[in-house]
Amino acid sequence: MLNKTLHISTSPHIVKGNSTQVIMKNVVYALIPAALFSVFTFGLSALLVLGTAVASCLITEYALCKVSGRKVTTSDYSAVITGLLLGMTLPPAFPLWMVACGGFIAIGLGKFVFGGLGYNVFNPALVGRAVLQAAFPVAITTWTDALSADRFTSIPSSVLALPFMEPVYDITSGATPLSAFKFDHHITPSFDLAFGMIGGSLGETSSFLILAGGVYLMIRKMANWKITVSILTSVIVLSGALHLFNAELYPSPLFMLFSGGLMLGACFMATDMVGSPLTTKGIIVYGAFIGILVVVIRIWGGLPEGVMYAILLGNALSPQLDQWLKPRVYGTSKKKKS
Amino acid sequence: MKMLNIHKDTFKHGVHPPEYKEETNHLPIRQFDFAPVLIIPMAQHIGSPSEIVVREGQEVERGQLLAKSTGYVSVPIHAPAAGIIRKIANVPTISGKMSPGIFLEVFPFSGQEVAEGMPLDLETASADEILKGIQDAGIVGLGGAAFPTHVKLKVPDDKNCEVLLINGIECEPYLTTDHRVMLEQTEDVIHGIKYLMKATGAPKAIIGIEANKMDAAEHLERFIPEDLPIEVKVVPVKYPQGAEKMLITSIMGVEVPSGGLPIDVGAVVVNVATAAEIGRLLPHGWGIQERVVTITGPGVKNKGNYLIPMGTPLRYVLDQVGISDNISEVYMGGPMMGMAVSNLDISIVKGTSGIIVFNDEDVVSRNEEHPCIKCGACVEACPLSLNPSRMGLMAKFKAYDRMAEEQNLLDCFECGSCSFVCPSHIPLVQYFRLSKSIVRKRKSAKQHA
Amino acid sequence: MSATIEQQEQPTSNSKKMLTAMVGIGALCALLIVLTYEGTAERIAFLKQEALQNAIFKVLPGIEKTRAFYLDKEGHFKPLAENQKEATVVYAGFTGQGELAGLAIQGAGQGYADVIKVLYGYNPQKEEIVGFYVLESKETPGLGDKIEKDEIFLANFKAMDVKLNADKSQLVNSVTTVKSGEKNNLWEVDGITGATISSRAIGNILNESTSEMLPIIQRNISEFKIQ
Amino acid sequence: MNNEPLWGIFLNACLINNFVLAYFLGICPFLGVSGKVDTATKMGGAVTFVMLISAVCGYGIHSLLVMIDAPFLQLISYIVVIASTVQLVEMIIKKMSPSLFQALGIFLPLITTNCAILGLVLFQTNKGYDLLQSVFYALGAGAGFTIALLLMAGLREQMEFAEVPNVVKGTVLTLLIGGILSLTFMGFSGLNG
Amino acid sequence: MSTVLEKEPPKKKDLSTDEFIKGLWKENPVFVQVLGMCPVLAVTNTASNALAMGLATAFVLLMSNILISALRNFIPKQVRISSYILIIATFVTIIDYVIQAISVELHKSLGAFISLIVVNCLILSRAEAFASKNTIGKSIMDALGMGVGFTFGLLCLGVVRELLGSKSLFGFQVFPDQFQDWIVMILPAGGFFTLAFWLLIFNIFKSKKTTS
Ligand SMILES: Cc1cc2nc3c(=O)[nH]c(=O)nc-3n(C[C@H](O)[C@H](O)[C@H](O)COP(=O)(O)O)c2cc1C
Ligand SMILES: Cc1cc2nc3c(=O)[nH]c(=O)nc-3n(C[C@H](O)[C@H](O)[C@H](O)COP(=O)(O)O)c2cc1C
Ligand SMILES: Cc1cc2nc3c(=O)[nH]c(=O)nc-3n(C[C@H](O)[C@H](O)[C@H](O)COP(=O)(O)O)c2cc1C
Ligand SMILES: Cc1cc2nc3c(=O)[nH]c(=O)nc-3n(C[C@H](O)[C@H](O)[C@H](O)CO)c2cc1C
Ligand code: SF4
Ligand code: SF4
Ligand code: SF4
Ligand code: SF4
Ligand code: FES
Repeated sequence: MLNKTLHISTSPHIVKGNSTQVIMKNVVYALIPAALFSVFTFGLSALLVLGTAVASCLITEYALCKVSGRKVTTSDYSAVITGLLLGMTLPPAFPLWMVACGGFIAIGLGKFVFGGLGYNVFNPALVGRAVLQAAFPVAITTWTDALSADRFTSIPSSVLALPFMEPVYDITSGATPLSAFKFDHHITPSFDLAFGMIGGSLGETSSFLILAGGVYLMIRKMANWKITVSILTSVIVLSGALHLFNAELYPSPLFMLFSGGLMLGACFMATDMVGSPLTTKGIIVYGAFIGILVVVIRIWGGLPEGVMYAILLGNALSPQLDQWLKPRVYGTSKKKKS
Repeated sequence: MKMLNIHKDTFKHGVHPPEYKEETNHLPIRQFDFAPVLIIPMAQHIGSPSEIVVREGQEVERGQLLAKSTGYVSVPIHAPAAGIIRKIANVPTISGKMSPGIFLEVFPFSGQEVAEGMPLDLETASADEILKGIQDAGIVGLGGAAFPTHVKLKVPDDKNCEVLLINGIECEPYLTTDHRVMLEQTEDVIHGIKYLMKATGAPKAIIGIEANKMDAAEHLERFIPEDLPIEVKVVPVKYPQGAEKMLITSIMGVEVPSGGLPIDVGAVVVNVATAAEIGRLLPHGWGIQERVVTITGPGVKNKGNYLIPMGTPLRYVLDQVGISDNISEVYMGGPMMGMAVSNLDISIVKGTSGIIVFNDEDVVSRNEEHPCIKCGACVEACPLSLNPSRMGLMAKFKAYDRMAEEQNLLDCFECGSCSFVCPSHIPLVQYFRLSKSIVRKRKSAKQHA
Repeated sequence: MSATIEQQEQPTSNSKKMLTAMVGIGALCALLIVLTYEGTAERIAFLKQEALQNAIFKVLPGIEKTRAFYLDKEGHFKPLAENQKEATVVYAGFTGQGELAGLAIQGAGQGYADVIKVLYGYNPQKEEIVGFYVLESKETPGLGDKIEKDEIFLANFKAMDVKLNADKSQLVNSVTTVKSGEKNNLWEVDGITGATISSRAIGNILNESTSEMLPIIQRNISEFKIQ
Repeated sequence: MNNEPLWGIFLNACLINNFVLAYFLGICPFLGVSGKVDTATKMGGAVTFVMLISAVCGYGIHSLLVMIDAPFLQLISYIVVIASTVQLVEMIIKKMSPSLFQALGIFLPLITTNCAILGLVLFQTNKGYDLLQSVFYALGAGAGFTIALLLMAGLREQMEFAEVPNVVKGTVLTLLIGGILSLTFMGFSGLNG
Repeated sequence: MSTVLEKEPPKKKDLSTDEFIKGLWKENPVFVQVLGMCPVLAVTNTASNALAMGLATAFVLLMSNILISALRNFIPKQVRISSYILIIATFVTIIDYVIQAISVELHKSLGAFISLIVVNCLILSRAEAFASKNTIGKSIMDALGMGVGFTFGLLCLGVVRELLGSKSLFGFQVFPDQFQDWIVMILPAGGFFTLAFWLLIFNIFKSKKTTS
């Protein structure tokens, strides 16, 4: 019995629950209800956009790993998340060829050039979207109305535009609650906002389901609740103060919370730990920075929506935050910095 | 009876591993049988190994001196049993290095009475005499580090020991030796503390205990005479509260300076079992012969706390307690810091606080390693507020010197909290251990050059 | 010029050699520059003038002569002498018969990328904007730069209503930009889809400039004479 | 001639039309001196400082040139003035505060040929800013330059220990990060309007 | 295009041709030395801008190299940098006026970047590293090589950015009307990305060569 060869490992010999892969898998699960809902509100085109986004991310990841001779990492689910989230940030009538470009850019430029999973400094899905927005600003701000009657029977022709060709729109382009506010000072009723009977990106329309998915992740300790809470709090406080100051000019915090991509950003994108600071203090400042920037861009900026830019800037700021808010090492004096 | 002093303060960060203590914490200490042959390595403490003073074939009494200390940072070794020296040869130790050792064949029918030595009277002995007595008794830290206790107790002339901290924390999962010692060797503990206070000149002593051992805390509280300046403080359960720096912070609210020693903040920390051993041995002038070891883990049949003679081969121990068929790894020490055993021919030494046996399904080291996803869990865990995530990456890119310069690598005491929480299963502590040794080597190479 | 150069170098032992070198080079450079300047100045001035004239003729259809006026501190328009620089300048356009046919006015304001500068033609008799030209803009090519090229957008400014109220103190209807395709009134600017921000900026610039300038112009309309 | 509000000028130069990320001025230090947060901070400080002084001097020179009506000397006098101020500043700092000179010293000569400084003075002339506006423009541009440099330095320090593919390592990665940062700063557009 | 250049063997005998070739390829200011990046990124949103800027820079480079080389024994060491800057600024002012005289439109689209040639590190570095130490003949070849190399680099960027960003080349439409413009290419970010793209190609090419 005792002649058995023993294995040797180094301490610690016990580890805490969640592994990276399990976390990633659960993020996908948490996103599925909101994704399904977007298919319900926008029909086939939403399904196609989401599918293309995920597929292009996976294919890009596979191809780049192969080309560079690295271990193929498509099975760690992170590319699936990137694809899903990219898809969720796009409008339903977005041409599929552009979606595919976005997926390629998200993984290639957003992740691979930095060294792959864990090394990227910017949120890959948002890098993809930022490039798409800068490249095709018209397509990415052409919105379909929700719940159109023929959404399950026909596909907008723009979705199937030929690769590299300009899409032709046969849909009536709607406005998002935010652009309606920015350009026409029209406030969408809160009920519609919360339950998704509005125009917008796939992931803008179901704030409640997204929040539910986020809460699930936070309860399972797979996403850092401090980030989400810090963002939402700063949005509520700042927009609340402005609203109290002048309710005519500044919309209510409720409108701010449930319009646009704030929920998706706060629950799923700002919480991507890869681009966020490591320390608790850093995380709280990061969240507050994002929240404040969202309000500032939405209210005073030229663009109707600022969540994407706010999160990317937060990502860019993260290393600095980690440096500035570096905790004092035990037993050293404050002054000693490195 | 005094009110128990429940302390809310604790150190920053840290982790909460599952405790698994309920399997053994109610089991009284049982005497372990003598193995037919005891194998006693000379290198079982920090410092220079002891020098053998017996010959092959010589008969020895229990407690007789087998090896003498070879300097200030060294202690003697005494015979754990009456018997005959069969052989003197190199023996394996847990670190993998070989060490000179003594094979002692135990007399099967001996009464195993301990040979009387030079008793040390608490009332009359001077501080230096007590320190000498502690060294002569072969006492090293039983908390795990096996550092010669008398060295630690010697307060430098320019410093003052204001408080003696008795470490009854036992924060490692599974282990219950200190817990049982506090319950069952209470008198020895208190007696030992008296010696220690005299030796260090400390005006008071504080026994630190975690809240998961309230019975021990209450028991001690009841036992401590009113007129002794000994306090019991209960602190919240958190790993690695037992590390001396953390204990000092939890109880005294101060931090030991980086690179400094507890005495820099006026404290000396001694493990409770070490204290008990001092209290038990010094009045008789005995040398240390056995220690309490927790034997537990999913692979063990008769779990428990055993009083095991020094030098008992691990193979014999496991045979006696019975182990399951699919064992995979055996650890000496706790699961957070203990070392995996590669060779069952090593023996129980003074620093062995526990033996844990894991079956195939319990072993976690084969989890696949993923890249660091910067989740920050390790940063939130590190009790020293280091940045294990960054250091892990730096180690991967072999930037060892920068780890030391920019990230305070040398402060890391390898508690394993970071590895424990890492969802990507990165062997962070292993990296740091390696990096530290490389940095130290480079430093000494530079000094010599 | 050599004075400025000297201050840059500390005097050292062979400062005389350095001085001659620097003065020599300075003189050579000055010569080259002045020669080029003299050689090109006329043509550049001509090209610039031509560009401005072209713009004025574009925004004031049917005129034959132009003359620049500036607004002095008392709020009156005076003819602008050659090489005179003033803060507020308007260009009056005259028909062949020397009658005032319209005024070209500059306006500026923040666009999407940077400040947009425009020139628009105002017909004081009809109280309409009759022409529009973008002098300077860094708006995104393909999007914001439609304000310069888009035919439908430029059509907004063929006959835009900018009537003043009875006492000539303010506009009856302020110029506003509306969403593409929603223009119902002659004082509205029909926006451009995808360049809402730029087209709104144009509306704002015109609104601001007209509210400020038109009352003054109407009060002093008699001051615009061809000679 | 220009009535932009001061805060608008500052925001514009700092964020909306960031000198580095939107105007491509000072790209060389942006690529070259952004490896370490520490040096980036000092470089940013030095550039801001020189910008401020150059803006004031540039304003003076411009007024002078308008007075003597010699526009063709504009460029040559700007560059001479910038070069001399940098050297003057260097000398003064060396005398007054050797420690500051230690910190900024190596950067000052580099700044002489930094296009961000010359660009600032040229733009301020083009836009017709008055003295106070020029000062705010310089402060904004300097702050924007520092922010861009700092963000880049932080990100590059982070990328020191990453498995960046070999063909991307170095300038390519820095440029790509610069591109993404530039996209990100587009979010500020319109904030001053 | 690059492979063609690569295959051309440098002619050993004629030293001045060597000076010319090195600026084109081995020491290309854009792709190898990464010098003078500001104009590279800023004015290459169309091919014509890139060409104009490249030629303007080449002109200044050539003229200042000639003058500096001619005066190299006359200029004292201590004031050489100031003299170079003075000379460079002179030629920049000249080319600035010349471009204005050619077309106000072109001048407007190149904007302040013509003036900024003064501080282009490429020119100062050629003045300091080459013209101040070599004969006029060699300096001319050096300036021509560097100038053409720089213009070539700018064109590489300008062509890609204009093609993708506005489906045209030198203002002439190349892609069909329905082609979707990539507006990002003419934005600042596009400048960063395109330069990164070319450097990446260059790196891949180099690493292929070293491995094979
Ligand atoms: C991470 C870590 C955890 C520790 N935990 C304990 C503990 O729970 N109990 C203990 O007595 N010593 C613990 N120690 C050892 C103490 O730091 C200290 O060495 C010991 O209490 C001193 O007593 P000794 O010399 O008598 O063993 C730990 C050390 C480290 C580095
Ligand atoms: C070379 C060496 C010298 C030491 N000297 C002293 C000392 O003078 N005083 C003291 O209190 N502890 C001393 N120590 C003990 C350590 O501070 C520490 O208590 C010991 O390593 C075990 O603690 P740990 O288990 O918490 O790591 C020394 C340790 C070493 C390795
Ligand atoms: C790269 C980029 C460039 C843009 N350029 C302009 C522009 O020049 N002018 C403008 O009005 N809007 C510009 N926008 C803003 C968007 O097109 C904005 O969504 C649009 O103006 C809103 O108008 P819409 O409601 O008609 O779609 C730009 C956006 C991006 C991402
Ligand atoms: C809570 C959470 C949020 C995530 N959010 C994103 C995201 O917004 N965009 C993305 O590309 N990947 C996201 N991921 C996946 C993964 O972290 C990402 O692909 C890495 O950034 C790639 O290195 C997320 C993962 C987790 C656990
Ligand atoms: S081994 Fe564990 S129980 Fe023992 S001293 Fe260390 S941490 Fe405490
Ligand atoms: S092992 Fe070192 S780095 Fe890790 S948590 Fe413990 S002290 Fe910190
Ligand atoms: S716990 Fe592991 S994955 Fe998380 S930051 Fe630390 S090293 Fe990285
Ligand atoms: S000016 Fe300075 S920073 Fe820029 S390229 Fe030249 S040497 Fe480098
Ligand atoms: S900083 Fe070198 S050309 Fe601009």
